[in-house]
Parts: sequence; C-alpha cells; structure tokens
Amino acid sequence: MSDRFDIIVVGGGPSGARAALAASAQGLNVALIDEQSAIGGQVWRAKNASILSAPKTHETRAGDALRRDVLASDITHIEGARVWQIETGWTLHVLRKDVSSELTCKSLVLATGAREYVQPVPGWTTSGVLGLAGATALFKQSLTPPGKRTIVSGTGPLVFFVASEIRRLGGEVAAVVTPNSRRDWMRALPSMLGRPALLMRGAIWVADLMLAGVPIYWQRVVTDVSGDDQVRGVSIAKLDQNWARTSEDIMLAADSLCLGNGLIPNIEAAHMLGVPIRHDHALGGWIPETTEDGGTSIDRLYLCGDGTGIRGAEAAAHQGTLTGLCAAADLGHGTVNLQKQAKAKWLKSARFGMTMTALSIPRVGQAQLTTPETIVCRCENVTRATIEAELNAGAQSSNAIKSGSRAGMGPCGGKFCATAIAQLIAQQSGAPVANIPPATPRPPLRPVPLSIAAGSFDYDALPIPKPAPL
Amino acid sequence: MSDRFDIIVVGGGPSGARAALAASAQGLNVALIDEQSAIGGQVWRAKNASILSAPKTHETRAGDALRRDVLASDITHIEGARVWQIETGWTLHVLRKDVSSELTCKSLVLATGAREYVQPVPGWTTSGVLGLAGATALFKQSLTPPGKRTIVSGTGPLVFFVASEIRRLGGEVAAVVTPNSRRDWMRALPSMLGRPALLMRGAIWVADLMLAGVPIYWQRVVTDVSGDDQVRGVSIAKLDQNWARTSEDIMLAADSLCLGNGLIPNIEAAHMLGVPIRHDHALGGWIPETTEDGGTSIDRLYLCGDGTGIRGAEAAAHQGTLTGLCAAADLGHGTVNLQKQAKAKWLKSARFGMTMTALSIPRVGQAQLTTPETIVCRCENVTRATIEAELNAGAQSSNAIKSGSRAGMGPCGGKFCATAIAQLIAQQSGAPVANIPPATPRPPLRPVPLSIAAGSFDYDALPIPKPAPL
Amino acid sequence: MIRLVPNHALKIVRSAPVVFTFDGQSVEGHAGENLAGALLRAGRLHLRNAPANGGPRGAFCCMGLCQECTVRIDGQVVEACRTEVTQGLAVERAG
Amino acid sequence: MIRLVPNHALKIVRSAPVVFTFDGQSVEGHAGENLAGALLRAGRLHLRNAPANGGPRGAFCCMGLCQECTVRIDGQVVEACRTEVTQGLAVERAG
Repeated sequence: MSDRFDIIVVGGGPSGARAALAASAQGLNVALIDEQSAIGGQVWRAKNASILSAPKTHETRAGDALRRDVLASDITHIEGARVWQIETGWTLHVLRKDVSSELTCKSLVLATGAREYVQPVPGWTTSGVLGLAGATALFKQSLTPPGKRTIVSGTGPLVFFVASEIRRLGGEVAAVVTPNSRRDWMRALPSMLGRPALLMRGAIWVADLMLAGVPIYWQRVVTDVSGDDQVRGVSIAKLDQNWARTSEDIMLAADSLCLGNGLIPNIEAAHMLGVPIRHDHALGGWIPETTEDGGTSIDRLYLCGDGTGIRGAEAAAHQGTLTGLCAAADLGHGTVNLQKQAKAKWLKSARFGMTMTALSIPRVGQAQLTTPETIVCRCENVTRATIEAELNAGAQSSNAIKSGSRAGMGPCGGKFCATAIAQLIAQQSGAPVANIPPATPRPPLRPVPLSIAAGSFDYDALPIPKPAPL
Repeated sequence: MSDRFDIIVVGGGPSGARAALAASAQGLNVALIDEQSAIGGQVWRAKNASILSAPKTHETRAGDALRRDVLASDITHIEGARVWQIETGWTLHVLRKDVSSELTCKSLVLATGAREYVQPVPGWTTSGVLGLAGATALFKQSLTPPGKRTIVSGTGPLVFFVASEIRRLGGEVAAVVTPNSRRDWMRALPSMLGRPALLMRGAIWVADLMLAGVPIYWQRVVTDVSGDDQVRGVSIAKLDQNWARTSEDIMLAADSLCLGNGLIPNIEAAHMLGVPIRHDHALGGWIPETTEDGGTSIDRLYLCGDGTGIRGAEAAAHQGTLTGLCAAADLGHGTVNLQKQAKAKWLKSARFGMTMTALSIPRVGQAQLTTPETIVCRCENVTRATIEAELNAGAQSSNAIKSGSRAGMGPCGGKFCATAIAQLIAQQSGAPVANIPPATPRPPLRPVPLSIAAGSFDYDALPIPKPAPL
Repeated sequence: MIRLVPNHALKIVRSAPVVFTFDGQSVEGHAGENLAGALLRAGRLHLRNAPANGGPRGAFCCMGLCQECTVRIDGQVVEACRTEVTQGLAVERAG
Repeated sequence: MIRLVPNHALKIVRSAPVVFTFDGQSVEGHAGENLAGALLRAGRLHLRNAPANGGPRGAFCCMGLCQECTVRIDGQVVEACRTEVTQGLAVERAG
C-alpha cells in the first residue's frame, strides 16, 4: 500500500465518513483519517472497549450502521490519528501512536465537525463542570453520568438530551436550566413538524423530566459556580428576552454541572489553508466560504459537515455524500444524478438543523455574565480584567490580545476562549462580532509532543476491513 | 368459481386472516368470511370510505400490512358477510346484501374474536355511554371522538388507549377512571419488560394524560350515570382491593362516557357446534376447549384468536398462523417446522397478552354495582329486580332465566347480559360463576331479516385480488 | 405544553358532505361513513326507544352486536353502525 | 412513577476491573476505558493545577481539545480523555 491517495478525508463523523464512502464507491482510492479509534464523530461516538454490552440507543444504532458501511468499503480507515499540519498540494502530517508520518492525496476533504461554546461565568473552571456536548462524549464512550446529582444548563435541544441521558445512565438531574423560553420553542415548532420522529424524541425527554419532578428553569442562566475542588452549588438567574439578567440569583445544590451555549464550527484547518471565512450567527458563528457542494476557492480542497456551519448530524451526513461525490467527479469519476439526490436530502435536513441552531444564537445579555475576575482563557488562566487592560492599552484584534495577554496561546489553541475574547473586543469597540475574526490559526493543529519521531505509516497495524455485517 | 372450499375461515381479524394466509400458502383453496368491508377485525379495523386521508397510526400500519397480504394471496375474501347458521360437515349459511347463500368446506376455522363486558350500573343505558372497545371501533372507522368532553373508565391498558385516542382525535378527556391500582400495574411490570415497545406506548399514553392535567382516578369505579336523553354527569367511588366500594360518590361533568370491564371471547358459534366450554378468568371467562394448535374435539373444526381466550392481537395473529398450518396439514398439506416457529411466537406474545387480560379479571365487589332498578338486559329492558324475582321463584340457570324473564332473549342474543346474569345466579346460589355456563346459543348467530331471499354467491361482486403492494 | 399524543383532528380529510334526515331534521354526514358516526358527530345520540319504558338508547357496542343503535329506514330496522350514509337518506328513530 | 426514559445503569456490562494509581492512591477502572471516565466515576475530578493561581481543573470538553484533563504518566503530559486505563498505571496530577 502506498501513502498516496486520490482523496483523503479528515474527520470520521457522519459527514466525513459519508464523503469517504461516496468517493470510494465511485472507484477512488480514499483514506479516512480520524482521531478516534472508531468511526462516528462526536455525535455517534462509539463505546470504548470497557463496555462489553449495553442497551442500544438511537445513537448507537446510527453509529453502528456507519461503522459497518466503512468496514465493508475499500476505504483505508486510519484511526487514532491526528492531522497536525497540512501542506497545500496535498501533504498531511499525521501523528499516530507518537509517530508522525506524511500522507499525500490529489484532493482533500475536511470534515472537522464542531466544538462547543461555553460562556465564561464565575467558577466555570471548577472541577465537575463539563461542557454540555462534552458530557455527551463522556456518556457515549463511557456510559458514566457526570456525577451523582447534576445540573444541566444550556440552549437548544442538547440540554434536554443531556438531562435525559443522565437519567438513562442512572444519574440524578437536580435541575435543567435553559436560556430559551417556552416561547422560543413554540416559534421553532412549525419547522419541527416535518420531522415528527425527532419532535417526539424531544417531547419524551422533556415529558420524562416533568413526570420525574425535575425542575425546568426556562429563560434562566447559570451565573456562578461555587465549590473548592469540586462543584457544590450553582447560582441561576432569570433572563429577559435579550438574555440580560433580570432577577437575583438563587442557588441550587449539585455536585456537577453540564454547561454549554451551542456548537461552533471547527474552522481552524480550513482557515489556516486560506479559505475565506465569514460570520453567520445562524450557522454557529465563523464559517468557511464554500459552494453548496463543498467546493472552496482553493483547488481540490473541499469542506463538509458541521465544520461549515451547524446543521446537525443528519444534514452533515447528506452533505458529506454530496461533497464526496463532487470531489470524485472533479477527479473524473461519478455522475450528476446522485449529487442531485444528496443535495435535496441535505437541504431538507439542514432546514431542521438550522432551526435547532437558531435556539443557541447568542443574545446581547449573554456576554455580561462574565465578571472582571472571571477566567476567560482557561489554558493560561487569563481573566477578563487582564484582557480588558490589553484592550484599554490599544489592542483591537484577537491576534493582538493573544500576543499581549497570552489569552488564546495555550495548548488548546484558543478554541475555548476565542469567541469570548471577540465578544470583549466587540463590547469595547462597539463593532459587531462579525467584524472581529478569530486569530489566524498556526500549526500545529493539534498538540504535538516536543520530540516526535518521524516515520511512515504502519498499515499492518490498521484494522483489516472485514465483510459486512459485523 | 365454486361454493366449495378446502377451508373456510370465519373472521377477518388478525387471527382469522393469518390462519387463511397460512393455509392458502400451503396451496389450499381458502375462503375468508368477514362481517366488515375490510380485513382487520376490531383491533385493526379499517377506516370507512369517508376518510380520504389521515395520519397513520400503529394500528393503521398493522392493519394495512394484513390487508395487503390478503389481497396479494389466493384467498377468496368474502366481505360484508355474516354467518348466521353452520351445519356440521360443513355448510355455512351466509348473509350478504340481504341474500343468504350456502358455502361448503372440508375444514372450518372459527376466529370469532372478542366482545366486551360492561358491568351494568345505574344509568349505563343512557345515550352517550359507549363500550370502551366499542369506542375504539368508532375511532378506527370514523375518526370521531365520542363527544366534546368524555370520561373514560375501565380496566387494563384499553382505558389509557381510548383516552389517548380521544385526545388524538381532538376530543377532551374529562377524567380517566380505572378500577386498577397503581400497584396492579407495578405487579404487571416484570412481564411487560420483555416488550419494551409496547411498554413505551403505554407509558406515553399515561404520561401525555398526566402532562395535560387529565385526572387519573386509580382504583375507582363508575357507580352512576345521570342525564335524560344524553350523559350529563358520571358518579365515581373509591374501591378496595376486592373492588368493593369504600367511599361516597363524587360526580364529574361530561357529555359522554366510555365504559368497559375487559374483553370476553365470542364462543357462541363453537359452543353451538358442540365444542365443550370451560371457565377461565385468566382468559376472559368462558372459552372453548382446544388443543394448542387450534384443534377441537370435533373433526375438522378449528378455533383460534381471542375467541379461544383473550391474549391480544399479536398472539392472535401467531395463533392464527399456527392453526391455519395445522388445518392445512390435516388435509395433507404442510410441514411441521413452520408450526413450531408459529407456536413459539404465539406462546411468547400470549404471555404478554395474558398479563394484560389479568388486569381485567373481575373481583367480588364488581357485581355489587348493579342496583335492583338497574337494567341488566338492555334489549328487553329487564332489571336486576325482575331477574332476582325469577331466581327466587326457582330459576337456577341462564336458560331458565331467559325463558322466565326474557332477559337474554332480545336481538343481541344475550351477548351483553349473559355475564351479569351468571353473576346474579352465582350470588343467589353461592356457586362460583364457573359452575354457571351461558345459555346454549341457538341460530341465528346474527340477526337475520324476517324474510330473507335464498340465493347463491355473486362472486363477481367481490373485490378482485390485485397484486401487492396496494 | 408538551403533548406526547398529537392532535390529528385538523389533519383528517373527509369526503364530500351529504345531507340526510333524522326524524325529519337535516343532518350532514360524509359520503361513505356510517350513520352511527355521522349522527354522533351531529350530537344526535338518541337513536331508538327501548321496549317497556321507552328509555332513550344510542350506539353502544359499535361492532354490530348489541342492536342498540338500530334505526328505521324505509320501514326496515337496521343497525346505524353498519349502514352507510347517502344523500337524501330518510332515517327514523326506531322502537 | 411513569419513566419515559428507562434506567439502563444496571444493564451495562463492563470489562474486568483493573487497578491503577492516581497521585499514589489506588483507583479501580475497567480495562479498555479512558482515564477521564474512570477517575470521574471514582469521584476524582481534580486532575491538574492551572498555571498562575494553581486552581483545580478537571475534564471539560471530553473531546481531546481543551487540554484541561491532562495528567502526567511516566513524566509525559497526556490527555486523560484520550488515554486508556491499564493495570498498574501510575498517574500523577499535572501542572
């Protein structure tokens, strides 16, 4: 086997896997590189090896189907591998088991998915505070609830899914806290009626919580987390329609907190490669410019999935198929008919996904939850006051803040503070956040050990495709 | 086409239709006679022709699948036809569109299903009181709720299904009243865990009612219905564990009432043909004696479905397949393997069905709800006092009561008073109801117009089988 | 509020209306439906008078067994739950 | 009470237990699971000390991005959410 492929897809979630499958089915030699040990991405993350058996859920079934399809295909699935540098042309530097290797391809598809925005509030760095999407990753791989008695707080449907999963895994939900009002949901309802099965799943999550007597605090927000080396209490307050606080805090006891404010696209790799980016609240913030079928302004670079805007897993899968077909067609393989089908399915499911994304669009009051003493950059422990001092000293961009305060310079690469820092700049300058692009990403895209061995891929160590079904 | 068949199946519910399909698949010439215009029985009753389109439900899907299978088969489906007399051998007298014809067959399968027991209480004859199972027949064919504001009362899961259907069809449920306690349901739970999908459906019915604020009166019973020419109010009272009243009545306002106390097998045809009957509370009362695969003490007479004991639709379907295969095998067609499979499926689903049936087994207090002035025989308007006068005069059997008081002699053929009359005899004599068999049924099995024309079947008027799918 | 059971009432499409009479009064039904359903929806529940005391009776078993919903058409007694509505049908209370 | 979401906790079958140490104390995990999950279940949430104020930190993003759950093994800093538990593994608090 060679290290040269027709197409390399980065990211093994629903979008990347479907892109790889579509291109592979057109007869191309495709590699699929993924950080995890199994296909599925964050949304359909596989259970880890410690789980010998467990009841199946909607997510396990969807993930199993995708894993089965990849295993039955001719795709070279390179698992547990991190792409830390990409050279145009394309050469990818891939870290796997402490060895870095180079892989090349004619066309590159990035399906880098999404991460989570968590609004900084006092105490959000306390041990026992998990990201809301992070909690689902934990559940899916470890089937472990985050604590004995958990408060679940966040926007959109995810907050109810997480609360429901905690109950399924035997944990107790102390309360659900959501900035969304019942009216927000009523407004979303018409767009949801076309997907009755998904609507029903959500209704069951909420109804189960209500029947269990779990308080649901609508239009409320977490304002403070207390506890020394672990969460002990969580303060919440009422919000107005702009998500500005309108009431005194009340405190709820809990040993853990899942906290999230919507997903944001992982655009660093595309951004670094020179794809223009633009800001769109309705798609989760900064997104790379793409055509509908995943093409970019850069030759033979394609993007798909939530990394191009948050539209949900189902849309991501259809978009992946479309982009994989398009990439294959550009290499001289494939037909237009399949692309048309995939595009129609994508647009339909994207409508639903964007209705859900809309529930998490930040409103002006949200940024006010951070106090001067609140840590904004977790890696480097930089407070809002320190960042504001830089702003007062003249810094006017994310890049300037980074070099001045070290905020965004830590090992996470600014992934968890960039949005909050942009908010602070916007507040100070009066400019909209759409005018404050994130700092230009630099390699490595992922943390790399100080001394890494250079090597070449040991394909014998990769799982050998077996005939489906598993 | 001839009027002679290898096998005639009477009853187009899940059991009869599956029996016909199984026998037909073995190459036999099978007729399926059913009262309704479409296959499905009471449980999967088809919508009538006035419904041009409506959202699909679990029941419509199950019924459509069965209808499609019958249509794609070689079965002669004789719809809208009532069997009013059967001569051993077998000759069936069948009434269809005011013409009575004779059909003959080598083997006869009766799949006559179930009707409902409604415990007589003061006012139960008021217009606007529907049987609980009757209400489902109404819903399924007409998609019409029984009124504007309905009280739903009864035992087992049916009471929650009916309440849920009323809400689905846009009606209001004033209250649910069930003699079962929460503890009854907790006891049933272990047997239900093996059928998570059915358990979930039931949980959703109850949860929806709770979330809608519909009061659920557990361990309570309807004691009186008031209203002149229509239901205006319904009195209910608390029960003890033996279903004896323990509290004063409270009155609830409503314009309609669905009332039922469990299903009872329709055994009249089998009983009339000489099949021995026995009493089994766990199967809904009086049942004909059959072997597990549907055979009887009478040569080439087979029975299957709820008419042999209340085990629910799914069990009835498997039992139908088993009986159809057995009847075919006795005519020299078929194999043992298929029978084994069907028997295993039947026994599994029968366990679940019998757990549900157990929730409706009458308890000693139930019969006390009838007052001396309460009408027991609806057709002939005979009160309990009149029947008791007959008992005091020496009548000791259902037959004696019938000839003395006319109770059970009306056009319904005693179908809706036989159980209550047996209770009164049991109470008077101190004997268990198992010692008081129903009056021997006489032809006609169904009401026949005074002057009926004798004719022969016009097969051209029957629907012509088309290839599936519909 | 959370409804786990959807309201399907507005999603049901019925056939063209037909008008029949019950005891001389006009009632609207839909072509192809049965009399019991049409009369119930029109709030006409009292379909016959019982023997002896003449008590009001209406649809009860809805399965063609109990004979409580019988009405009179062209002098013949028929079950309303098993009779189809047609334009101009003249239905009389029975019993 | 009516539970629409079943409790699956008792239906999960995990692999054989393995024992590792965290800051010298024994912790039980299951072969094949990641450190973050095993430590969380053992109630050990404080995995590293932040720079500057030494504040206690623990697993946060659970996706291998935020670097909050880093611990020290054989002198190397690794993400607890991406490291597999093995028998006898010696894990130290980082930072």
